[in-house]
Amino acid sequence: MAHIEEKPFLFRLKREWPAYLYLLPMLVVLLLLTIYPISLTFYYSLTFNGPLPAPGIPPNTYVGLRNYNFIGTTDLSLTETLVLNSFFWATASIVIFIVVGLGLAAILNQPLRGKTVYRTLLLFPWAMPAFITILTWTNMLNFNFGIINALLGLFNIPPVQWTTGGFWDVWGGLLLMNTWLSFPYYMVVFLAAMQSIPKDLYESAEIDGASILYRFTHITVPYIGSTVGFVALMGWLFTFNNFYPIYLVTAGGPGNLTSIFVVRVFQEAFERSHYSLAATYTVIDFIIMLLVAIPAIKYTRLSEGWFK
Amino acid sequence: MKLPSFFGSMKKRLKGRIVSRILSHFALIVATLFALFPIYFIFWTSILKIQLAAITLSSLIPNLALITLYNYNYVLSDPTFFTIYLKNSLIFGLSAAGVGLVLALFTGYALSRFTFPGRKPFIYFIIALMQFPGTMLVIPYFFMFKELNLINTYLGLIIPYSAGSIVFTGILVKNYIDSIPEDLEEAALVDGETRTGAFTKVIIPLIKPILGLGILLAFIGPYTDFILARAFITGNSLQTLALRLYSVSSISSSGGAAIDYGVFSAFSFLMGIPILIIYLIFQKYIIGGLTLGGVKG
Amino acid sequence: MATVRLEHITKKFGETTAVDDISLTVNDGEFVVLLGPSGCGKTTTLRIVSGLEVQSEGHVYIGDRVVDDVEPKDRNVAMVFQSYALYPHLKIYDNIAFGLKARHVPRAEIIKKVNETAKMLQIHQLLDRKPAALSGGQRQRVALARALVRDPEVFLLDEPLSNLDAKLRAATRIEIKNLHLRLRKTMIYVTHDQVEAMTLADKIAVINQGKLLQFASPMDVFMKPAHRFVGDFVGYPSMNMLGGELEETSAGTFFFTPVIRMKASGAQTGKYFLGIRPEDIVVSKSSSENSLECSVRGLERTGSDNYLFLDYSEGGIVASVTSPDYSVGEKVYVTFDPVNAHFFDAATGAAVQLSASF
Amino acid sequence: MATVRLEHITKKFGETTAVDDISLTVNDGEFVVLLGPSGCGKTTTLRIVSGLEVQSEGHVYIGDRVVDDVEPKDRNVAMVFQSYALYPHLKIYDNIAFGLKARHVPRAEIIKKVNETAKMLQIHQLLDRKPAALSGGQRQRVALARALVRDPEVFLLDEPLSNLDAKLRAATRIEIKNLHLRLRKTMIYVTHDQVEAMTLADKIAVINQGKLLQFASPMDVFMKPAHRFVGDFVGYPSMNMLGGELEETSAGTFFFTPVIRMKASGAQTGKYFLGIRPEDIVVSKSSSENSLECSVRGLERTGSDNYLFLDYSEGGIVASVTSPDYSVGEKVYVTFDPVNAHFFDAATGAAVQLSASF
Amino acid sequence: YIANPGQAPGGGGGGGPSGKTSVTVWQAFSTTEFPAFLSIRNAFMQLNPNITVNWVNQTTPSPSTLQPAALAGTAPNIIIGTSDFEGSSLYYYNFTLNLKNYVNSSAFSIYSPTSLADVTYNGTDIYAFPININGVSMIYNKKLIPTAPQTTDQMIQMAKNITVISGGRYSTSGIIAGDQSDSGYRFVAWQAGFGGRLFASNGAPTINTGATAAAMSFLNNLTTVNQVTPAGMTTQATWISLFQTGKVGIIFDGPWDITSYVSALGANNVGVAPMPTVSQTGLRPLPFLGSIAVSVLNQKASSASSAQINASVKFAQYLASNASEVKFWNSAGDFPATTGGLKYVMSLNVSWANGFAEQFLKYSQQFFNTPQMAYYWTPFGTYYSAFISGSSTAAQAASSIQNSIVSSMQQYHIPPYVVVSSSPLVQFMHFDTAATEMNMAVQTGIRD
Ligand SMILES: Nc1ncnc2c1ncn2[C@@H]1O[C@H](COP(=O)(O)OP(=O)(O)OP(=O)(O)O)[C@@H](O)[C@H]1O
Ligand SMILES: Nc1ncnc2c1ncn2[C@@H]1O[C@H](COP(=O)(O)OP(=O)(O)OP(=O)(O)O)[C@@H](O)[C@H]1O
Ligand SMILES: [Mg+2]
Ligand SMILES: [Mg+2]
Repeated sequence: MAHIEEKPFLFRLKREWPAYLYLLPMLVVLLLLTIYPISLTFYYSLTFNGPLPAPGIPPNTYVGLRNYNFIGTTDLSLTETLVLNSFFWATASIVIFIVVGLGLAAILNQPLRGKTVYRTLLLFPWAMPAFITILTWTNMLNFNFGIINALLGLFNIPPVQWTTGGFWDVWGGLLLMNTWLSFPYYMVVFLAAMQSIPKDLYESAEIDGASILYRFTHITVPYIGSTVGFVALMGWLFTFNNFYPIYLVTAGGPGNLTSIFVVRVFQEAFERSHYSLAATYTVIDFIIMLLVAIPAIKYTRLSEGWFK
Repeated sequence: MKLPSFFGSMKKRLKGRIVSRILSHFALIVATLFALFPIYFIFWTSILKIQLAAITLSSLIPNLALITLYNYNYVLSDPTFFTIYLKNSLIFGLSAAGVGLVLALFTGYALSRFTFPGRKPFIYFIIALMQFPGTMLVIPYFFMFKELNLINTYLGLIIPYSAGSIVFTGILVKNYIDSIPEDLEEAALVDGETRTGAFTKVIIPLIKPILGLGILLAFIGPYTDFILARAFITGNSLQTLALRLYSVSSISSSGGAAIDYGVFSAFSFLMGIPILIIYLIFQKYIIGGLTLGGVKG
Repeated sequence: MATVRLEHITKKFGETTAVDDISLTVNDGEFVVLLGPSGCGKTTTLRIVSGLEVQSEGHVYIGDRVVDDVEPKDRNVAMVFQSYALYPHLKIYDNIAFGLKARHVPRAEIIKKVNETAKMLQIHQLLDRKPAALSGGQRQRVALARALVRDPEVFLLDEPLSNLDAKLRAATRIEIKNLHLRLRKTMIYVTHDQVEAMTLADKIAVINQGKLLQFASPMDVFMKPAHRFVGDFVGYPSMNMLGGELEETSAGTFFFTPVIRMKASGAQTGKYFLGIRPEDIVVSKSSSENSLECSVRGLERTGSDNYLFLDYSEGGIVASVTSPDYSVGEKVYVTFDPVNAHFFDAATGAAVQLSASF
Repeated sequence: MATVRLEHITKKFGETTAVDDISLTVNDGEFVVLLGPSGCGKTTTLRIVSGLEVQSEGHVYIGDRVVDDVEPKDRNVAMVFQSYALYPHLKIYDNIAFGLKARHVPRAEIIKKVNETAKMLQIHQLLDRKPAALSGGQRQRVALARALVRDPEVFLLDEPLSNLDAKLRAATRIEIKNLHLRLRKTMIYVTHDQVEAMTLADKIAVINQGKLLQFASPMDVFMKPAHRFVGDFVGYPSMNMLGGELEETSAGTFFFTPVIRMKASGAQTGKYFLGIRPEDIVVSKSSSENSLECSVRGLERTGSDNYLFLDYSEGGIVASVTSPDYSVGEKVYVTFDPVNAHFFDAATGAAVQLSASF
Repeated sequence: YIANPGQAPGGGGGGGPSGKTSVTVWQAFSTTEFPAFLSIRNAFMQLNPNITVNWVNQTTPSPSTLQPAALAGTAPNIIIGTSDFEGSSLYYYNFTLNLKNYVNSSAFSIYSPTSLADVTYNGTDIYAFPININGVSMIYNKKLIPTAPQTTDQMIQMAKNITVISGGRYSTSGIIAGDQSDSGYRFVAWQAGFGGRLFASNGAPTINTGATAAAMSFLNNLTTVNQVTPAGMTTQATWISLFQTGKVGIIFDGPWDITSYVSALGANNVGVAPMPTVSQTGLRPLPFLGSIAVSVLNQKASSASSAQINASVKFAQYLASNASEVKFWNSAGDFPATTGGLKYVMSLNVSWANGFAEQFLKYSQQFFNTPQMAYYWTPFGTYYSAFISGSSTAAQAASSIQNSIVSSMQQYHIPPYVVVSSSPLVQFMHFDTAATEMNMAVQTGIRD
């Protein structure tokens, strides 16, 4: 036992080895169902492959960087569009989620009659399967008889071409729908963060003469800043690869206006059977995600909880 | 100095509060209407006689004269709704949730309570893996499972479905265990329990609240999955609600027959019911669990 | 004028009556301690004064004005919370400056005031740190500084010492007392620790179950408890209480307990409690007239004080003794001077004046 | 045999040395208190004994065996945590029975033991509740019961009273003492409250910064502090410390402080501290030989004790006085009996034996 | 739980010891067609007690869904799908049988030449039995448009007369011409009306032409200039539903929806006529004429026993028999592919059926039975939508569609774009140009 500190690794190993037993199932799952398939995807991106290769070309024919070359030259402008759209989609969504989520959370964080009822009801969109609700939104966003335009008509706002219009029309529709899908989650998480702020901080500030706004900006915001940052990061990463909202409503259109990586991947893989190209887009997407996620986790203090 | 009456003295301060409360309620009611409207829309159109394109704002106002149960009758009169679609979706959803949760429990515990060598890199690693777009996993899965003869079998879907939620739920569980004071386990150790005993007798009973959220998330994925199901299910008996919904909502092979929006809504609504039940049962826990920082957007 | 006056203050939370018809006046510059057990309504009373809580009935006056209608921020009071309520994300400087900034005091003045206050409390070298980097005692001072810097009319302190360890608590107690002596500001201080109350207060308000039982100087509270609860609560060890009855006999009016018989007069016959402080009990190794035979159950030595826990035929008694030379099981004889005896009505708990003698 | 012996125990957390070469022996049936300020390593030491923490160096013996390699569950110790660590999902009954069930004690016996223990601690009417429904004091007893019921060789208690309020803390202290007297089990008790240590311990181990400074009976710790820190930490108010120098002059060896000059011998010349307990300071209103003129800065009255805070030309002195009849600003004269003086090496803090006289 | 007793055996060994043979069909019939299918299947099973026919709902029996099933051993024996690129691709990729080898060639004589051409590959092989023929035509609401317009100018004028717009939204629309979701299916007709074609006879796309751009502009102008078509008609369901509720004067749709229109508006109010002549060119729009057809998977794809294959062929033939096709007509208004069925339909003298017949028989073009057809749909949707949303010109859209198809064909080595690259691809597919040219000739021929 003596001088064991000199070998912390072996020492920890001796005490902590049961951890590996607990992790074993997870490790097996990761290896077989995540790491191996991800490696396969990398491999596919270097092949000429699909369920239906051109007759005469054996499956898995190795073609080196041919697919990357294709994406980087012939399809370069599309690739650029995908990158920009994915970033815009994730970033704009997150900004809206945070604003709406924080606002509602701040309102719910007061002593209010019936706030648990509000909270339960407000969480419904999040609890309903997105697959179903998005299909419904598709109809609600219809230009001519969609109920959204009908509602706008009540306020004498001319109808909007949600799915076939210009940049702000189409992105606006998607962001509106995505807000509906996600704001409850952000609201609840921010509400919880706010509830963890000791009440006496507010009371102290109140006695000290701070107005409601001053309290919000000088106590609430800084206090839950790291939670908001972390949730925003996670949400950004999730939204970047969130497939259904765009695929089911605009399928990336009009043109490639709303095309993002995952939608493209799905279209290449399942609509056109271009598995190799799909794999190549996937790899690029994955690399972008890692380039954002790893530094954000490593160099900010956003995810301290994970390493505690 | 004249003393103000009791009510007089309260009024001014109460007035400010009442105004701010009214504003708060107003904002919340607007948000709630926004949140519930599409759900109401699904429900109402599922029992509405009027065709989708003819729906106007006024036909959205509840009106007995406009109601028909035709769509529900249409969906439910097909016994395969229960014997095949619902049954399979529940089998996939529940078994994936069950298996996934058990694995997540072990993972979360190990990540939370042990400081084994390699813990930090491991966490980085699984965070990195989480970033891989799941859509693309279908293709390699397909080739792997084909080799194992698992295509079009229950097992062949339950395995990837369970795996799908394990990383996320594992982290959720870890965060939750982090919030349980460690001295509870230490007390159990001193009281004569092994580490495993402390885990099963102290941690597992305490972790129940997180299971609500875990179950919901692990259930919704497989229950509504379309992509993997479409690739893996090639037979009749394994068909799921999501596949059926898609065929109800999309055009037929002849290239154009209209979808019956009423049938689609009725089907959607019926499909949503199990999830609403889970949500309402575990509502308290789900909200509690969410607060520990999940990532479902 | 920063007199604080509570007039028939009652506060109900649903069914619970947290504060029950309390009236008291804190004079300008006075240090008043609200003392009582956990849950008795001290904090609620303080919060009513600050305006954080609105009373159900009654009126609060600060200086000359009724403040029932005044928002907390306009009452010109400062409050130190039990948890200190320091803003964890702000540096100490900004913590102290918070209230001034919120009131848009000019920057130069803020800097001057914060530095002065910090110097006074000897925390000027900490101004750049965050609260997490401070020890408990330092945080406590920052909380005080935050209140002081605003120079309010009234200070409200809610158990400001309860998070400190024993040693630090004692030291800080003295600091607070000195601060008050220096500033002579009106202060209302909440605690459940009777030692704190005794050492700090100009006046103590003893509260139990929302009711004000006694409002008097520390020595009066200690020497002349107005209620059985006060006698029991103030002083360590607690006052010995012996239940008995005042009866008129042919030989005169007597107070009887199972083991004591005293001549007593001045009140109606009935059930009373006789209270004697451990300090007023005389322990001797030999029996004397009117002495009660006891056996030693235990001895508690704190270094400077020794408490003897004694059993007699019908119960237990605690006595404060100077010498620790007792062994468990030993027989001793206790007696007391009737002058030091306190009597309380058994039903209401109120103190009654009885002149008693053996 | 349930002796606990620590042999050169050191525990490092990275750079921090939490426990620094502590050796001590707790005899069978002894009540030992580990006393020291926050962060000094008390809890770490206790956890090393329980096996929850593994020491970096040294050996732990329980009874005759080295337990360095023994898992906590096999050490046959019971621990009461500061937070009580009651299992929130289990009823009180199951909380208490937990350790017995873990050891597969027969059901009938568990029922019997749990009920006995619960009766002894007067919590038998709570057995069906969950911990959340209990008050602080009740939880504390459940935690005790959970330890007691297992009938272990050694009890380890980590600040079991710190979550209770002042009054309850004092009452529970006595209960614990009685329990120990009844059971005569080896107990190691951690606290930072010197009053608790003084009243409970058979022996006190005073720890500071991971180092064991003194391990002796409470009275020895109080009367013969082995280290300047001990003199300072134990006793309220703290021992007065006056820095000075032992110098050889032509007239002999003298101890000089700015205001005192004493004949002293028995140690090398150099810097020392002179320590005098407030109780040993004699205050008089008239000057006498060797007396020091002071002015009264403040008076702290706790009801039974009065502390006088005095200023003299070079600093402050605290004295314990019987009468509270002093007014602030008044001139008084203090002196003390050299017999009661303690001397500590200024560099190491260790006590030194000096025979001193005026 | 892995074994599921109810499961239809997808592959080999279907002929059980009892001597029963089971056959599995993938189908995705519409709700009106399905009852007919079911009754045909039941009738067949009564006639052939040794054969059990099971069915699976499978939306699109395309190569990409069939391949997995074939690999998994759960492929069906019979698939039903469109005769166009799906059917031909499956044959091209060697999933389905050349039915000529299984049935007497006289068995094919019952089908109309048009429909038979639809299922003929290489001019010789027949990979499916056609169940119906279909295509779009002009359908109009007689209450709003009493007589069918003959030219597009007329059509637009009539549409303007009935279009009602309030608050920017159309309460009655003159025309709904098609949308992105059909990804160019209807567009092909207009492209032809402006003188264009999708592919040249060598298989190279010919989309980057003025005709394409003109057709695109014509369609877009209906919304932007003429204001007779609302924007955002992205899902068929919506405009079908609009027509049903009498809010649209003219749409371009096929027989598959006709029964629902007739039942919604009344037979007298639904008119069908050939699409009007394009005023600028004087040419008729030529919609695709295709078939829904039933194919039988070969042993390699379905691992079926020869008994199963024979049973499958038998059922497929039965499903496409004269009597069956009449059943489909009766239940869903599907146009029979058999000459007899077609004659029967004509003999009923249903006005709308006559309208379709005129369009199909006079003014239509045949589906391209080539793999590159698969590369047309998605780019069309993408770039046409970009054009109508205003982010590109029609000419740019036409050129982008063409480029995208070319690049896909290059990527997958589809002639005439078999490129020799530096990549270590060793083999290239063989392509029979002669066959293609023959196909093209058939397809591009305007039957007048
Ligand atoms: N917001 C509230 N809602 C309902 N009951 C409350 C509320 N605040 C306090 N109470 C109740 O009022 C009573 C008095 O509470 P208060 O906090 O004033 O006690 P306290 O004397 O400060 O106690 P402690 O020493 O434990 O802080 C208690 O019974 C408490 O449960
Ligand atoms: N797990 C740990 N990792 C790192 N440092 C630790 C750990 N546990 C304790 N320490 C450090 O060791 C020192 C002693 O801690 P310990 O908890 O034993 O103090 P203590 O005397 O019990 O204090 P307290 O009275 O505050 O409980 C402290 O400086 C503490 O910060
Ligand atoms: Mg309180
Ligand atoms: Mg500790």
